[in-house]
Amino acid sequence: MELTGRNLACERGGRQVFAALNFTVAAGHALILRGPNGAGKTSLLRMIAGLIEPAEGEFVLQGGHQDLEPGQQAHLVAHQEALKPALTVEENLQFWAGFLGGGDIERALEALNLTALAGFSAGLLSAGQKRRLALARLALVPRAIWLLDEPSVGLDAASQVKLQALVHTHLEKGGIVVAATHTELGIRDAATLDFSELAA
Amino acid sequence: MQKFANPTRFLRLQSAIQPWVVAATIVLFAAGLYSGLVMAPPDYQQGETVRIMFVHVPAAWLALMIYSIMALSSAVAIVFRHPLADLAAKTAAPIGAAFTFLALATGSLWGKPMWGAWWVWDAGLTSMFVLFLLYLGYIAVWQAIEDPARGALIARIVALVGFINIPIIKFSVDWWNSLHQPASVFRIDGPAIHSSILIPLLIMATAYTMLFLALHLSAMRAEINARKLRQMELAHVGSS
Amino acid sequence: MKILAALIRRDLTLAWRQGGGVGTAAGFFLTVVVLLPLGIGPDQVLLQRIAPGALWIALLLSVLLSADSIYQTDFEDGSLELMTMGPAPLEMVVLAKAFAHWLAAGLPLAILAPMLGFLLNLAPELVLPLTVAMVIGSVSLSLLASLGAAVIVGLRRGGVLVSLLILPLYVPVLIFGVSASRGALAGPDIFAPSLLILLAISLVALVSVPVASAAAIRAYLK
Amino acid sequence: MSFAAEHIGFVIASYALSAIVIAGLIAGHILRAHQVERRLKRLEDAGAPRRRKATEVPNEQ
Repeated sequence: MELTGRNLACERGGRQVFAALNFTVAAGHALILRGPNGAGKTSLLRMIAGLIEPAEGEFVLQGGHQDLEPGQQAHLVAHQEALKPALTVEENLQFWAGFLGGGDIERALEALNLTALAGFSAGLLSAGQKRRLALARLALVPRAIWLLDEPSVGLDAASQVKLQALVHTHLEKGGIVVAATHTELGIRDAATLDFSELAA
Repeated sequence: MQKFANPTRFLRLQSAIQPWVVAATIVLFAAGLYSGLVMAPPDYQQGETVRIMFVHVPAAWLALMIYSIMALSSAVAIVFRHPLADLAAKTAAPIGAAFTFLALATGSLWGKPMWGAWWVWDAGLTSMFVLFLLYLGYIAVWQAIEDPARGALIARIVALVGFINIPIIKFSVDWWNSLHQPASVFRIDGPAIHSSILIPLLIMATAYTMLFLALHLSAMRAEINARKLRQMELAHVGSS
Repeated sequence: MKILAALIRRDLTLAWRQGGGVGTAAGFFLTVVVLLPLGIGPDQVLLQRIAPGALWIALLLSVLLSADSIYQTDFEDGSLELMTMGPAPLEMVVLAKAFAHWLAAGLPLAILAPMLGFLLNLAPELVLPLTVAMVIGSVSLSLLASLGAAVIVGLRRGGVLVSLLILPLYVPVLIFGVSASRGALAGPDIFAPSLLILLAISLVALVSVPVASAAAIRAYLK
Repeated sequence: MSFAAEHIGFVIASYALSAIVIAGLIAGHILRAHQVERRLKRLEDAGAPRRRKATEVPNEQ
């Protein structure tokens, strides 16, 4: 399974964010996106997720489900946590499990050490805990491609360890991770794509 | 943060007087119903239907009284920053809305034999209807705002603005009513009420007030516990 | 299908817990009903003549009002984005959300309205036809309202715009809804066709609204 | 009060309706009070930090 981006260009609000961008990520590998804010890291992630159409260029996905778009086989964890404060932690995960076609709630809760909070309403959670709940979606439903937009923001040390463990098991199982991050996610031999070099 | 000045003092006071209030309510209701239904003579004009007054008028008085209490406690909350005052207003609203609904329903039942229609837009009932909407609006404000502290600030303003508008609405509805209907046959205060009717009415009114007191005090205790619960949940979540 | 069921169940739980949605719409409906006699006068005969039309107008305004939050919260907290990445096509997601809104707000209002008809001295024999017409009509009212919600989801002050966009689309529903509500009085040659046309409008909305809403939402997600 | 009087049905209806609404209010309040107290007790039994040191987290990693 390999995800390739050929000659990608992105325009947002009439401004060209980046152009002639190429990358390849093979199964079991991670791609770290570096660069200043507004360089287009988030836009690339949203482009892979299928939310934005590239102005030019295209994605090629070898392996994986041929009839599904890359976005349909990907998890996106962005700044917004997609949580409903009125629902409890467990109910939020139950919804996503049901909506994304089945998933193991206990495993997801355990993966981010949220079991103790299962019965509490998500509105009571702190920012870090909400971030962990959003990341728990990764462990909930197995999907090949993980698109992470600064996942470690707001996480305490213990949770960062949990996140790294999660990412490692995903890579060992042949998954792909594309992450925009300023902090070190501790992923061994990850390729890097620096947006500051791409003078658009 | 919503600190509680002295909920314990209030809770102690509440548990002390609650049994007495409940006892008084029961006694007053018994006396009121007995005097109203058995002793009071039927009206020479309306016959037995005049007895509806004993459930309609107290409900109407209470509807107005409770909104005034909500406005008063909102004012206290603003001036003295007393968090319990916000709770008093919040817990009183549903009770007030229920009594307003009762006033409307019994008013309609009382009007039907006389006017032949289930509902007539007469002065009293129309202003009562608008008051009902003020209650719904106030309750909706608490539901719409998740953060209790911010909800309290907005609810105070809504209660006071509503309260200031009650006389204005009453006046304009009365004027509107006199415009379309010469003299409404049915007046709540009506001609000088004979004492045999007045006594049961006053007993029933006091019974309703005591009932409100009993409900309101217990509702406040539940609300204080609910706030405590929310804080403990926050603390529990925060520590794990 | 199970996927959409999860979404519908979640939306209904949220509507039930927050309670605000339906409650405010019902309150709004009552307000419109009370404003009429205050404006027009308490004359029973006059009120009776306008009752079906007035109840329909109050209903469609309330449904429209209660719909602007269908996508708003999901758009703001990022759920909408993830839903487009889910296995179910966005068109079906939109249909599920509109259905959830119909169950939570559209239908209850359509049942509540005739029951409040007595406030406007509605003729008792009109209550049943009015209910039938309103239940059928409420399907397209909810669908069109959800389209309006989708069209303004990214805008901050979309409220007025949505009324301007959607109320004109309510005209056919209003016309045939009111004529159907005349029921027996209007005679069989008007009652049945009006109902059928009302049903046809709902079916057309059932097909066209999801496609249009999905397109609108995708535009905002770009 | 004579039950044979005209329109007696309305009197009975208004008293019945009042009784129902008041009973509903009372029941609602008792229900809510119990529900809150039950959840409060359940939280206290589950070892809310109030009695224990806040740092002692229920399940140590």
